[in-house]
Amino acid sequence: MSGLPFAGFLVLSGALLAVGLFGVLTRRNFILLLIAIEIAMNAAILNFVYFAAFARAPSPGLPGQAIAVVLIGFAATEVAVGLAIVLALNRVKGSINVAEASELKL
Amino acid sequence: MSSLFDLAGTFAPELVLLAGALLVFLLDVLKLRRLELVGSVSVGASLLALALVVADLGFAPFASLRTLSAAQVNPSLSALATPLWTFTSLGLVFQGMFLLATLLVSVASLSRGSKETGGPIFFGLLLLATLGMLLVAISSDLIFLLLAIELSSIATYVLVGYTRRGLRPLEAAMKFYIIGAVSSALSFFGASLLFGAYGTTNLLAIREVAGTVGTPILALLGYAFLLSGLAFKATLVPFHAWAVDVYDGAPSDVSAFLAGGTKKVGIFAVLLVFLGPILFAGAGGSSNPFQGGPFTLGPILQVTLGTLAVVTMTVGNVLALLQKEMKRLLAYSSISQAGYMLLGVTIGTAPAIAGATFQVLAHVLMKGGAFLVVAGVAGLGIGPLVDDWRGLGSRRPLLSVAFALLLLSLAGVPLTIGFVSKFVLFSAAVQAQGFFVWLAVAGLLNSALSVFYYARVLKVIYFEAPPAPLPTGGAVVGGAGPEPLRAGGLGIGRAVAIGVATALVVALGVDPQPLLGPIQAAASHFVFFWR
Amino acid sequence: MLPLLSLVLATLFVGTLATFLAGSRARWVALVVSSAFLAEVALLFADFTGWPGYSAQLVPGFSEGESYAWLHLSWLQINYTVGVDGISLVLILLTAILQIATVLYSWKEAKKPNAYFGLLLLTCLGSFGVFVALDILLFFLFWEAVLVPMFFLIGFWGGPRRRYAALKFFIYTHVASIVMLFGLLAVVFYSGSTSLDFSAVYLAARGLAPVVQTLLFLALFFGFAVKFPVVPFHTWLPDAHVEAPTGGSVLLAGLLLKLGGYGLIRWGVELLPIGFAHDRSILFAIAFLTIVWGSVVSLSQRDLKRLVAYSSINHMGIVLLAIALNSSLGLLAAVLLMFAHGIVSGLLFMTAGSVHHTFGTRDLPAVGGITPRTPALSTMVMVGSLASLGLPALIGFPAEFTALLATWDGLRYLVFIPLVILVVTAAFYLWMMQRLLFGPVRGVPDGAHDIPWYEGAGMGILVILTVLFGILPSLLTNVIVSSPIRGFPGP
Amino acid sequence: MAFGGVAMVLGVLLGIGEASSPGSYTNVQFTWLKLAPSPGPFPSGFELVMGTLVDPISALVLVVVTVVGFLVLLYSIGYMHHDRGLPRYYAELSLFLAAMSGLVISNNLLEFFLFWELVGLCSYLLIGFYYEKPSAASAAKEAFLVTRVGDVMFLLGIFLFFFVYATKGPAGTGGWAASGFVFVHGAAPFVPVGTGNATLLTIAGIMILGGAAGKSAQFPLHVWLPDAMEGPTTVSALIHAATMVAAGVYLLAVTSLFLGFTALDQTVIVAIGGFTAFFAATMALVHPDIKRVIAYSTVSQLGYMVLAVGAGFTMVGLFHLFTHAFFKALLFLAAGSVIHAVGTQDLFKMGGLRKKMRLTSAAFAIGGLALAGIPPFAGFWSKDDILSSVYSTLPSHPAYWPAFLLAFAAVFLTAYYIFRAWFLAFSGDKPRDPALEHAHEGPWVMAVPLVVLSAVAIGGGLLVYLPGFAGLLLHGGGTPGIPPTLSPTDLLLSTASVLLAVGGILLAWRLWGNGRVAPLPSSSAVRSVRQVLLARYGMKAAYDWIGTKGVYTLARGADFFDRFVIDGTVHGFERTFGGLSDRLRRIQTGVVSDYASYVVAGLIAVFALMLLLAPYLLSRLGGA
Repeated sequence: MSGLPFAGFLVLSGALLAVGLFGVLTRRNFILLLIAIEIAMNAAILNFVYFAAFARAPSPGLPGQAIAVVLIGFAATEVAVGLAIVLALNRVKGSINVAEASELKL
Repeated sequence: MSSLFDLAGTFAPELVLLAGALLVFLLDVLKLRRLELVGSVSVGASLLALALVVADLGFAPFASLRTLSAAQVNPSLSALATPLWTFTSLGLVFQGMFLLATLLVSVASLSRGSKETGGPIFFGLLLLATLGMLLVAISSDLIFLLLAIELSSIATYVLVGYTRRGLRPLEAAMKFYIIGAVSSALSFFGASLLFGAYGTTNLLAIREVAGTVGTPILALLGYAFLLSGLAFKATLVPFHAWAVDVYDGAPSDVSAFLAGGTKKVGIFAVLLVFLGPILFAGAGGSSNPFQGGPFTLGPILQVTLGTLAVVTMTVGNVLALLQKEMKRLLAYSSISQAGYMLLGVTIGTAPAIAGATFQVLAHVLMKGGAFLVVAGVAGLGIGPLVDDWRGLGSRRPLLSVAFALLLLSLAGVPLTIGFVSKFVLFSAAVQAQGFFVWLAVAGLLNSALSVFYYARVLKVIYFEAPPAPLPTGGAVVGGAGPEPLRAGGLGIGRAVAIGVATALVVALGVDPQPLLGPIQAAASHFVFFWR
Repeated sequence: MLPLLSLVLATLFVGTLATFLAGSRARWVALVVSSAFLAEVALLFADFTGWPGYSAQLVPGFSEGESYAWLHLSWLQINYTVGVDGISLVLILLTAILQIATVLYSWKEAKKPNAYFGLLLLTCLGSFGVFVALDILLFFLFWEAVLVPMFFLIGFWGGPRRRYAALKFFIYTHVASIVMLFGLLAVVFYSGSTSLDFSAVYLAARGLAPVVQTLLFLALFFGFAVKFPVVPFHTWLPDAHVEAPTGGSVLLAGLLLKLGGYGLIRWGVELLPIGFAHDRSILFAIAFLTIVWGSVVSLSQRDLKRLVAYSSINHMGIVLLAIALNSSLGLLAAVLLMFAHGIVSGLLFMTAGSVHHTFGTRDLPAVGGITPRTPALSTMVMVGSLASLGLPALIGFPAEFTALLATWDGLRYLVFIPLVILVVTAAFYLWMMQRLLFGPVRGVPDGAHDIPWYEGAGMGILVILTVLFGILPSLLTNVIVSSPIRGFPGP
Repeated sequence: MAFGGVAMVLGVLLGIGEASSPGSYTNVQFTWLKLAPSPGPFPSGFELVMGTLVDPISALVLVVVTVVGFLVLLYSIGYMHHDRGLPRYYAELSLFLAAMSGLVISNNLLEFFLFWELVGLCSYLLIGFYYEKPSAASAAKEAFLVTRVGDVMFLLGIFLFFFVYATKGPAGTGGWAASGFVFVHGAAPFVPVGTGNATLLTIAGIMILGGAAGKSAQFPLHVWLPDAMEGPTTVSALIHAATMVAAGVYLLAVTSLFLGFTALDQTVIVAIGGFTAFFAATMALVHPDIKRVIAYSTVSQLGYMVLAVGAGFTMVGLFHLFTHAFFKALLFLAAGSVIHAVGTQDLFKMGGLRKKMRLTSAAFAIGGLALAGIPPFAGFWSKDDILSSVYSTLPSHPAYWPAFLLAFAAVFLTAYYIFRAWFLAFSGDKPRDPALEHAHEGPWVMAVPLVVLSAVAIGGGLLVYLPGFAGLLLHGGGTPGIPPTLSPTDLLLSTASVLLAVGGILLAWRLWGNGRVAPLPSSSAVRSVRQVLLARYGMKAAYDWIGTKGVYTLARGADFFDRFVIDGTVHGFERTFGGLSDRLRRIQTGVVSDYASYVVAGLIAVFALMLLLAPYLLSRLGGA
C-alpha cells in the first residue's frame, strides 16, 4: 500500500493535536481548556483506529480499535473529574478563569 | 476455576487494595466516617498488600520471573496472545516501595486531627491511587501502563483538592489536572505513533519487531511524545512547573504521598518504556554506547535522557537556593532528586538501575518523612516560611532531630540512606565510564550545590532564636502520650510514621545490605529480561 | 587477638550516646569516656607490633587489622576494614590527648552541656575513625562524620558571626570532600579494582597510566588541601576559629587539620605515587605560598584567635612541604609536625579562649600587660607561643628541625624560605606577647582573676606533653618510623 | 629561698669546672632522635645524640660561667633586694646558668644549638624582667628577634656542615652520618680545603659566623645589645658581658677546632671582628648612659675575640674571653653599685662619687685599666696577645691589614671612652645633680664580688704563667697556644698599644678630668658626627623601618587580599547562583497556561534533542 494516505492521516491527527495544544495555550476559560484537551486526546484515538486499519497483519497485543474504545471511555472519565474541579472552583472563586487562580507562584 | 484462584493469588495485593478502597467508600456511605476507623482500614489494607508483595518477592526466586498470560485469565480473550502485565522482581520491589509510601502517609493521617473532614474520601482515593501505581509496576503493555498511570493520576487530582475548602488546594488540583491531562494526551499520542510504527503496544513485542524493522522515524517521534508525557509524572524539567505549586497547595500529607509515591510511578514508567530500546541499542557493544557499534536509537535516547537528567537536577537545586517557603523548597529538592533517579535509568546498566531504585526508596523515606514533618509542624501552628521554623531545635528537640536527619540524608551525608543511594548511583555511573562519568560529575556538583540550602534550613532551625513563644493551641492538639509523643502535639500516628521513616533512613544508611542485595538482584534480572 | 580498634570505636560511640542522654552530668560521662579512650590507646601502643612484624597481620601492612564484609555491590566489594601503622597510631594518641584535655578545659560549659560534650566526643570519634579506616567508603564516612558535629559546635556555641562561619566551614569542606570522594572512586574504577579496601586499591592503582594518576592526584589533593588548609583555600579557617567555641577551636586546629595531612599521606601519596611525583612541583609551590602567606598575614592580626589560626596555616604549609619532599625523613617530619602542631595549637587556642573569658575580649590592642594579674595564664601563653615558634626543648623544635633538615636534603637552598619565615613567625609571636603579656596593664577589668582549675588542668596536660616530647621526641619518632610507607623511595 | 638551691647547684658546677684538668674528657651520650636504618620506610637512617664533652676550652669557659655566675648571684642579693618577683629572677638566672653550662659542654652542634636557643630565651626573659616598662618589653623582643636572625643562619650552617659531614662521613654510614655530627677531636679541618665541598664549606662557615654575630652582637647584628641594658645590671654583667654574648665567640672557636673554616671564611670573620671592634668603640665615645658605654665596649671587645679566632688563634681569643669576662663583669657590677646608689644611669648627673664610694670607684678604675690594656692588668695580656698574633699573620695574609689597623686604633678609643666614663662618674668634688648627694656603698654581698673580680682583673693575665693554666691554653684543641714571646716586634707592638691607651686616658682626663664637662666643639662637623654616633649610624631606625613599614604593610596587604579578594570570589559564586535562582524563579508565574506552554516547549526541546542534537553529538563522538 502506498504511504500517501498514511502520511495524510498523520497530518490530520497531527493537526488535531496541534489545535488542541494551541487551545490549551491560548484559552483561559476552564471549559474551553477541557474541550481543547479532548481534541488533543482525539488525535491519539484517531491514530489508533487508523493504524489498526493499516496495521501490518496480524499484530500482537490489543487491536487498535479496542484501544480506541478504551480511550474514549477514559477520556469521558477524565472530563468528568475536570468538570468536578470546574464546579468546585466556580463555587469557591466565582470564576472559571484559570489565569485568575494564580495564588501559588514563585 | 483454578485459573481464577490463580489470578486471585497473582493479583492478591492489588485486590486487597481494591477491597480496601471499596470498604472505605462503603463505610462512607454508611456514615461511619470516624477517622480512626477508615484510617485503620486503609492502614490494614496497605499493610496486608505490602506483606503480600514482600511474600511474593520472597517466594519468587529472582532467577526466574512470574509471567501470566492474559489467555490464562479468560480463554475467550485468547486473541490477546501476549501478556498485558509481566511480573518482574524489580516491579515487585517498586510495588513494595509504593505501598511503603502509602503506609507511611495513612499512618500519619490517622492523627490528622478532628478538624480535617472527608477522612473516608481521602483514604479511599489514597488506596485507589496506590492500586493504579501497583498496576503500573507490573504492566508490560503501553496502553495498560498509561491507563494505570491515569488511574493513579485521576485519584490524586481529586486527592489534592478533595477538602473543597480554600482556594489553594483547588487551584493546585486545577493545575495538576490540566497539565496532567495535556500530558496524558501527549503520551497516548506517542503510544499511538509507536503502535503505527510497530503494529503493537506490547513492550516486549515492540522490542522484537524493532529487532527486525529497526527504528522508523515514526517510532522516534512516538518516543519523543511518550517521554514528554511521562516526564510530567516524573517531574522532569521543564515539565515540572506544576509540581511545585501542587506540593505547595495540597495538604501536606497529600504532598508527602505525591512526592514520596506517585512521582516514582513516572520514573518507573520511563524505565519500563525506554530501557528496552536503550539496552537493545546498547546490546552487543560495551556498556558505553559511544564506543563503536552501529548507529541506533539507544544512544539518542541516552543523550536525551542524560541531558534531561542533568537539567532537572541542576534547575531543581538552583531554584531551591533562595526558596523562602519550606514546602516549595522541599518540592524543588524532590525535583532535583528526580534528576538523580533519571540518571540511573539513562545509564541502563544493572548497577545504575539498582542505584536508581535505591535512590527511589531513599526518596520515599526522606521526602515522605520530610513532608510529614512539615504537616506536623503546620499542626503546631508554625507558618509556612522557612524563617518561621527559627529555633525549632530548642522547642521540639525530637522532631527537629528527625527533620535534621532527613535533611542530612537528602544532602547525602554519610551514615544516611541518601548517601548510600547517591554513592551506589554515582559509582555505577563512574563505573560505566565514558560519557557517563560526566553525568556523575554533574551529579556530584549538584549534590554539592544542594548542601547550600539544606545547611541553610539546619542553620535556621538550630542556630537562630525562636521568633515568639510557641502558639499554645498547636501544643495542645494531640495531647500527651507515650514515648514518641515527646514531640508533643503531633499525634501518635504521625509521630510513629516520622519515627519509622527516620529510623529507616539511618538504619539503611548504616547497613543497606539487606535491601540493597535484593534490589541489585532484581535490577540485574530486570536488565537481563529486557535485553 | 582483641579487636582493639573496634573496641575503641564502640567505646566512643556508646560514650557519645551516653553523653547526649546524660543531661547535666554529661561532663562526668565525657570524662570517663575520654579516660577509657586514653587507656585503650595506651593498650594499642602496648600491643603495637612494629614493622616489619606487620606481615603476619590480617590487613597486610597494618597492625591491629580487622576486616568484615559490609556492603556487596555486584561490581564492588566494600568492607569494614581498620588497621593502624605508626603514623595513624601517633595521630590517634593526639586524638585521645586532645579529647581529654578539651573535656577538662570546657568542664563548666553551661549551654546545653550534654549536647556540647556529645558533639566534642563525636568529633573525636570521627577523627579516630578517619585515622583507622582502611576502606574508602569507611574513610569517607568518618571524614564526613567529623564535619557535622563541628558544624553544630561552631553554629550553636559560637561567637557573634557563628552562623556565617558555620555555613562557610560546612560548605567549603563538604564541597572539598565530595571532590575527594569522586577522585577516590575514579581511582578505584579506572584501576579496575573491585574492592574499596586500601590494600586492594593500592595494588590496582599501580597499573594506572601516569597521566591518569597525575590528574586524579590533583583531584584528591584539592579535597585534602581545603582541610589542610592551604592558600588559597584557607579563608574558612580564620572565620571558623574566631567564631567557634574554645573546645571547637581546639579540636578544629588540633584534629581536623590533621585529617587533611593524614589523608594526603595515606590516600593520596600512597595510592598514586607516580601522580604525586608528577604533581610535586605544584605542591611545592602551594606549600611555600602557604608558609609565607600564613606567617605574613599573622603579623597583621589583632584578634588573638585569628593570629593563631593563621599561624596554623603557616605550620600546615610546612607539613605540606615536608610531605611533598617525598622522602622518608620528610614524612617523619610531617607526622611529627602534625602531632606537635596539634598539641601546641590546642594549647594556644585554649589560652586564647581563657583570655576571652577572663578579659572579655581577644582584641590585642584592647588588652595588655596581663602578666601581673594572671601569671598562670600568661605562662601558658608564653609556653605555647615559644613552642609554636620552634624553641628547642619544646615539641615544636624537633618537628621543625627535621622538617627543615628534610627540606635541605630535598631542595637545598630553597630551605631559605622556611628559615626566613621562622624569623617572621618568631616576630609575630613575640609582638603578640609584648602587647598581651608585657607593658603597662591595659583593659583588664577589676574582677579579672586567674584561670580556673579546670582550664588550668586542660592546658597543663598539653604543656607537660609539649615539654616531654620536646626533650624526648624519640618516644614518637620510634613509633612513626615503624610504618611500611608505600611509594616512599626514601632519600 | 630559691637562692639556697641555686647556690648549691652552682657549687657543684663550679667543682666540675675546676676539677676538670686539661685533657680529661667525659662523654656521655643518649639518643635524642633516631632514624634507624631499616629495610622499610627509612632506608638509611641517622641518629641524633645528646652528649657531654669537657675539654680544655669548655673547661676554661665553664670556669668563667660558674665563677662569674656565682659572684653575680651573690651580688644580686644586695642589688635586687627591693625588687618584686625575686623567685622568677633567680629561677630564670639559674636556668640560664644551667643552659649556659650545657652549651659549653655539649658535644655536637645540634645540642649546642638547643642550649644556644635556651640561653637566648633566658636572655629574653631577663631583659624583659621589668616587663611593665614598655621599653624593656620591646628591648627583649628586639634581642630575641635579632639573635633569631643569627640563629636561622646558624641552623642553615648546621645543615651545611651536616651535609658535608654526612657525605664525607665515616665509612659504612651511607647517606646521613650514623651519629649525627658529633665533635671529633683532631678531625678539623673536616674537609681539606680545596676539595669539591670548599664552596659549601665556605657558605657553612659564613652561616656559622652569622649565628655567632647574632649572639655576640657583631656588626650588623649588634643593635640589640645596647638596648638589652634594659635588664637588671646584674643580668647585663652575667649574660650580656661575661657569658652569653661570649657564646658566639665560643661557637666560632668550637667550629674552627672541630669543623674548620676556609681561608675566605677566616678573612670575612677577621674583617667583621676588626670592624666591629672599632665601630662599636666609636659609638661608645659619646654616650651619656654608663651602662650603654660599657655595653658598646663589650661589643667592641667581642670584636677583638672574633678577630683572634678568625685569624686562627682560637686559644688567644678564648684567653681574651676569659679575662674580659672578669673585668667586664667587674665594670658592670661597679656600675651597678653606682646605679644602686644614685638611681640614675646618666653620667652627666653623676660626678665626685669617688669620695662617697671608694671601693666602687677603685673597682671601676681597675676594670677600666684592664679594659684599656694597661699592664699588668689582665686585659693587657690577652689583648696584646691578640694584636701580636694577628700581626704575626699579616705577611702571609695581607687581607688582614685593615682589620688589624682598625683593631689597633680601637685601643685608643677604648682607653678614652672608659675613662671618660670614669672621670664623669667619679672625679670632681660633688655630683652635678644635687639629688645624688646621699649616695653610699652597697652592702657586703655587693662588695665581695667587686673585690674578688678586681683581684682577677688585676692578676688574671698573669695566669698565663701558671703551668696548669698555660697548659690549658697551650694544648687546647690542638691549635697553637701562645707562649708569651718577647720578640722585638712583639715588644714594639706592645709598647705602641700601651702608649695609645695611655694617650686615650690622658685625652679623657684633659676633657673630663676633675669633674670638667668639656664644652661641645662649635664646629658643626663634630656636632653632626656626635649626632650620627648617638643615632648609632641610624641602623636601628633602618631596622625598625623595615620591620614596621616594610613587613607590616605587606602583612596588611595580604590580609586585605584574604578578606576581600579570596572571600570576595567565594561570595561572588554565591551571588551568581543566587541571582540565577532569582531569575529562574520568575518562570513560576502561577498561571497554568504558562505551565502548559512550558510543556509544549519541553516537547519541542525533546524533539530538537532527539532529532538534531543527539545525532550530531553521536556523529562527533561515535565517529571517534
